[in-house]
Amino acid sequence: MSRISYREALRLALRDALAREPRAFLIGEDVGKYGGTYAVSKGMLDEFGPERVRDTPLSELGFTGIGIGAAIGGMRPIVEIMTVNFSLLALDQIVNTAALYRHMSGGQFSVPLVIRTSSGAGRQLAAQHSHSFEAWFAHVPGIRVVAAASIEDARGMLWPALLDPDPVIVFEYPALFNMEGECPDAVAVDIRSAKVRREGAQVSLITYGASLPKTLEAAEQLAREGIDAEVLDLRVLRPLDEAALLASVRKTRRAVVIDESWRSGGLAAEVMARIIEGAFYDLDAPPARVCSEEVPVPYAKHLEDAALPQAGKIVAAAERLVRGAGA
Amino acid sequence: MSRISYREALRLALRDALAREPRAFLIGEDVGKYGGTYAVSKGMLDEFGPERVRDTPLSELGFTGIGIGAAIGGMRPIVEIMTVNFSLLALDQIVNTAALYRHMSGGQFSVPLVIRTSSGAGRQLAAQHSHSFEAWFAHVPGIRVVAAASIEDARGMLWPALLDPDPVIVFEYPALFNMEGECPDAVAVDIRSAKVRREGAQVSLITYGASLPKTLEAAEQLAREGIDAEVLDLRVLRPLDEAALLASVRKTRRAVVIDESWRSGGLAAEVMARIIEGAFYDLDAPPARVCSEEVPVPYAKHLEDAALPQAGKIVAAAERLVRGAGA
Amino acid sequence: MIAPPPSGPVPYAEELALGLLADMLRVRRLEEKSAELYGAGKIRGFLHLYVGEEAVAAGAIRALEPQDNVVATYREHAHALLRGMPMGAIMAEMYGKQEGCSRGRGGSMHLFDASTRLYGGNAIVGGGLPLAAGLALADRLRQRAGRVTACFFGEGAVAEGAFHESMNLAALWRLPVLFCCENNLYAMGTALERSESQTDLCVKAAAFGVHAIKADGMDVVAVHEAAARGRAQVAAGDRPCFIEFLTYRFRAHSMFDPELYRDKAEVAQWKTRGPIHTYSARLKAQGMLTEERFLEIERAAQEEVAQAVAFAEAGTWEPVADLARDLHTPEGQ
Amino acid sequence: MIAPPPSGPVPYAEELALGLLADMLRVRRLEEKSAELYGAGKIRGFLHLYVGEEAVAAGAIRALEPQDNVVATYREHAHALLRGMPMGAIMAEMYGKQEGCSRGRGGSMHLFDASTRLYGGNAIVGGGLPLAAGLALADRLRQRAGRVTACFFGEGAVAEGAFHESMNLAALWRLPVLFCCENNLYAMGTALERSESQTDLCVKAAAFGVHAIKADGMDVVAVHEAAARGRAQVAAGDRPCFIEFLTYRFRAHSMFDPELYRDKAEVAQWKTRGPIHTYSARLKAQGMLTEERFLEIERAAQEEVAQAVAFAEAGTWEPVADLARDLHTPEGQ
Ligand SMILES: Cc1ncc(C[n+]2csc(CCOP(=O)(O)OP(=O)(O)O)c2C)c(N)n1
Ligand SMILES: Cc1ncc(C[n+]2csc(CCOP(=O)(O)OP(=O)(O)O)c2C)c(N)n1
Ligand SMILES: [Mg+2]
Ligand SMILES: [Mg+2]
Repeated sequence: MSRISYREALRLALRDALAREPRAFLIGEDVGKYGGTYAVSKGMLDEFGPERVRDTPLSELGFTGIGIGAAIGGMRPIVEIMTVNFSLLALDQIVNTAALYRHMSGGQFSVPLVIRTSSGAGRQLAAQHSHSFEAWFAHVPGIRVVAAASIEDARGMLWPALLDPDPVIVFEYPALFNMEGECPDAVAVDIRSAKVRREGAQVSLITYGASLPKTLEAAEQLAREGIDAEVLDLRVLRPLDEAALLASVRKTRRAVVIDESWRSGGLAAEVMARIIEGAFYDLDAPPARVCSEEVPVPYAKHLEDAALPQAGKIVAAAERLVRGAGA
Repeated sequence: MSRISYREALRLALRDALAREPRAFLIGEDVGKYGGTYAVSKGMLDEFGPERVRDTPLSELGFTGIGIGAAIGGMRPIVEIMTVNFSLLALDQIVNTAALYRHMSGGQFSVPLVIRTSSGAGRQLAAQHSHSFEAWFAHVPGIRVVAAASIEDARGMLWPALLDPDPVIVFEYPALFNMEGECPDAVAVDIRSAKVRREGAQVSLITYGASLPKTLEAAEQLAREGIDAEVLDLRVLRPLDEAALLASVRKTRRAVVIDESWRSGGLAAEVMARIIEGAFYDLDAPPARVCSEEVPVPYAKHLEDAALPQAGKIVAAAERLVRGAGA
Repeated sequence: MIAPPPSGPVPYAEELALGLLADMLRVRRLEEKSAELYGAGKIRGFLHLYVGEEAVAAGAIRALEPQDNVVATYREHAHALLRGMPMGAIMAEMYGKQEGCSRGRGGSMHLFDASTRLYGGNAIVGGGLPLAAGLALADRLRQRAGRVTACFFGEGAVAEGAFHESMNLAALWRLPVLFCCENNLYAMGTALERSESQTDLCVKAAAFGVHAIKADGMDVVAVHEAAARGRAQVAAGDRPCFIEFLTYRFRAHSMFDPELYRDKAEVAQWKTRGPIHTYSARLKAQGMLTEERFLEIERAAQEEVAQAVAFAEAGTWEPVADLARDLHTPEGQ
Repeated sequence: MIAPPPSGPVPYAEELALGLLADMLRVRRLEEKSAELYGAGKIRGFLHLYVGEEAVAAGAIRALEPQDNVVATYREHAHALLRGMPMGAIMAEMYGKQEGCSRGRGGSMHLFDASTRLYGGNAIVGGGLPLAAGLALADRLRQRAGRVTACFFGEGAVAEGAFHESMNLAALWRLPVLFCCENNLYAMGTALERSESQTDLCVKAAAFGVHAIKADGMDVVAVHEAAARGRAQVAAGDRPCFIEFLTYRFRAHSMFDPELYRDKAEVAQWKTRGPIHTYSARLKAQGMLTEERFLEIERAAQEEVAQAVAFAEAGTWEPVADLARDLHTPEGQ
């Protein structure tokens, strides 16, 4: 157990992966000489050399496709798409090649690919650099999607992702990079299940990614008001850990889903649907969503804050559910 | 009133648009000399000339971006992305330029762009050519998304889309191209609202696009079994016509959402969430989804049929809700 | 103005010389039968035939080694067949039977075969280009010297960003990719000069610092020579190579194409350069082929097609219960 | 081995000659102040400075006409300012105030100005290229002869598919686009030779059949001459033109960049070619500039910056209630 930052946890995970798996290599923009956009891969070019820490030109479609091809060819590539904003340029390769390849070939080829990308807003980077597209990836059969919302997950998700014989997309959150906390020394994260981050009895606050700290903060606040909230970190966005989701909701009989993506069609919608399909008769009130406002994320701080989920909004939504303003 | 095919309706709409609006032009792959992949623009190159019916090279990102630029520059481009499968290559321009431009520039520029694209499976085109990504587009603020599920809409949606000062994406459905029916002569389709395609009292069948005929067929079948189903065609996928949606569900107290996209994170999830948020206490049973199976769409007919929503599955879901197998 | 038909003696020993002819004939007969079966409703979906372009796959694939990788497009029956996939597996795939190479999930556009290192069949134009570069990168990293990845694509793909990015990355990293551009002058209905500001595709390729070769794609000898040269260069480990095969498709783009964009006369003129009849005429002229031998090869091809159809007909449907099979790799595989 | 500093007499009359100097100084002072304000937390998000590259925007934008369109990147303060946007509107935008050009929604990377035809500020590398071609297409279709769209982008963007598609389409359709590549040798930490198999970008551009010009981007005279020539060619209606401006950024890529990828010595060497001091030395040598006059220009720039900061400080916050304003165009607009 040691105290490290989320960034450091990502770094350790990456170093570990490259050290343990000789077929693994890191490929992406500025992962090498620059030291990684967020300094996650700093020093690794020197340690592992340019074949295993491969800087690429600005060619998201191309180098992601190359990662896919290399995976099919027997390597274990870790493709870093600098931010999810740029992943749109690579989406065709991810969907039409990586995700479909095994099924469409009748099971002849697997694609043991890991894509790491960073997601979310909150740093005043404005509309084009503040996207959250987790839900889009989580829509596609054939890939696994995980989101690291904790230091433990930042440290422990990459290795099992690398062991997965099929494509895994790992979401990382710059908004959390400087967060510090205890990290167990031997981390074996189960990338198949959600995790209860706080036990509670009256309402389930269900979230993932950068909204987790805000949600935990909201839970604290609620506790002070005498409302006992459970916090569930989804962690696996595809396939959703429906059992954990339903277990929590069946227990608390109320749910607020917190999601930094835009409300309409964000991941929260799917969570709502699962709750309704699986626990309708267990509910005391309709589940609610706290999502981003449906606007491009603005640069100005006060506007950005207003556009994103915040602890205050989560608290208010939970209060409404528990105290019951009716429908 | 005359009897025409869905394809002919699209053709008439396009011809009309080009004839009435001098700033309109059609741009896309094989819209001209080839006559349009689905013969929708057949003859228009001769009629309007190569400047207004502009064939492009295979460059989805490029020509979509050019359409966006031309819209900002004062034209009224109609960009045809041959099928939604290829739209992934253009998604960056659609999201990061078209959708964000006006808001991010503080309202200085509008993007009066129409994108037409065709979507859906059912013709044994296999995994890469059978996608339904309506939900992805419907997730993005700043654009309007409509889906033409009827001959009337195929005929009447393009003109109001062209009049819209902001980007509109029009989904068309090859599975419906040969469908024939009556088409009113003067069509002014309201691209702001959903439409009840069949009135009913016991269950709302909510759908859009190529699933509409199947849903109507299911409603017929249900009628024969004594179940009175209402069929709601969403038509506008963003922004959803929530009022119409809730009105129908409040009346019937039961809903089945039919959506050809993959279940997790498809448009149906958002519809479920809206129902729950807006009509929870009006429901007699949890709403249900009939979506595509979560696999790449296979080529073989029997497997493709099994992967997609079909009237039989819709009927079964509705029966369960109405006859009540409980939760 | 098209070039005169390929002519002159074929510089090969009989086995190769007649092998190339047999290859082209096998493809032609397969394609013709496929068209017929499409008409009969046995084959569905999209079907893109290679009739007229046989010399390209025949000449190029014979220049590859067994350890090489092949990446192709949706117009890939020829590549699959000549790479060694049994015709029955192709036909069964087009029937949608589970005896098909991809268990009937892919159909005509998605032929895959691990055993002959055929990495598909891709229905996204340009989609195979980064994949090919990635396979080559894996070979480089795993130090599999002497393996080349041949990537076939149409000239239409050259306009896609994927082409640009893949060429640059392959050249920059000196990956062993043999880029085989099948320039049949049309991308659906779009003629090359309406899709490229620079219609000499070798000039485009050369701008990446890649060696670029132009070859007459209607002449199986020219194709084979160019491909052998290109492959040797790539295998020598230096950098990728680009070959433009100038060819022509005699039939429509797909079964839905009304062919409004080109004259019948143009097609007729190109048919005078047809790869099979010009080649067999050359072989006959130099005394390497008798009419009898030709008919023998022809009959063998027809026999193979008949057996492939019988195999497909006898095939079975994958159970619906297996729909989600192969979505993920089973544990321990 | 970098070239010697630009030298020789400046071939312009005083107004233009000193105007170019003033332009570069205004940009330099704006950038330095921005850096300072970033440190003070007044400006947030990403901030990319143009220090070292001033000659490019200064020389090129003076070659444009008022009716021309400008498309730029996230490193676009200079382009906005020199195109005529008030410095206060830029500064207020970076403060996030509603008096900013984009109401504070865009910040440093998204400066827009309809009145000077500045179409952004784009934070997606390569994202502006198709947009520029589209604006040019609109001009062509609306028969606005004599309007050119100048599109600025870094050399890093050249590797993107968007570059390839946009160049081809613009060349194929002969659109009036002036492609202005700001080759500062690095894309974040990636040096040109590690991103392009062909490092002579003019060779790449020429392969599209586009006229390509190479200019010393540290020499405002060379830039202005090349841009004027390029613009004239484009305006003549024939086809797009590509100019590669060889330049260098003296500061980090953004405020987060530790600059591990290049030597201090390299930066120092390039600073000997600094566009402002070399240019003022030339003006002084030919007697067109006195130290007094220089200080006057300098003071004016500083005054302008001070006023811009005051304007930004005095600015107001857009009400949160307006968050969704401008998501759609109001009826009747
Ligand atoms: C990305 C993408 N855009 C469009 C299409 C539709 N399409 C299929 S084949 C084709 C033409 C391709 O031409 P070319 O690359 O020259 O190959 P050819 O068919 O001539 O062999 C088009 C436009 C597609 N499959 N993929
Ligand atoms: C599509 C995309 N990929 C990656 C990035 C991250 N990024 C921002 S600037 C930059 C370098 C761009 O270099 P260049 O085009 O040379 O412009 P310069 O910054 O040197 O002016 C990168 C990689 C981005 N903004 N967009
Ligand atoms: Mg072609
Ligand atoms: Mg640069």
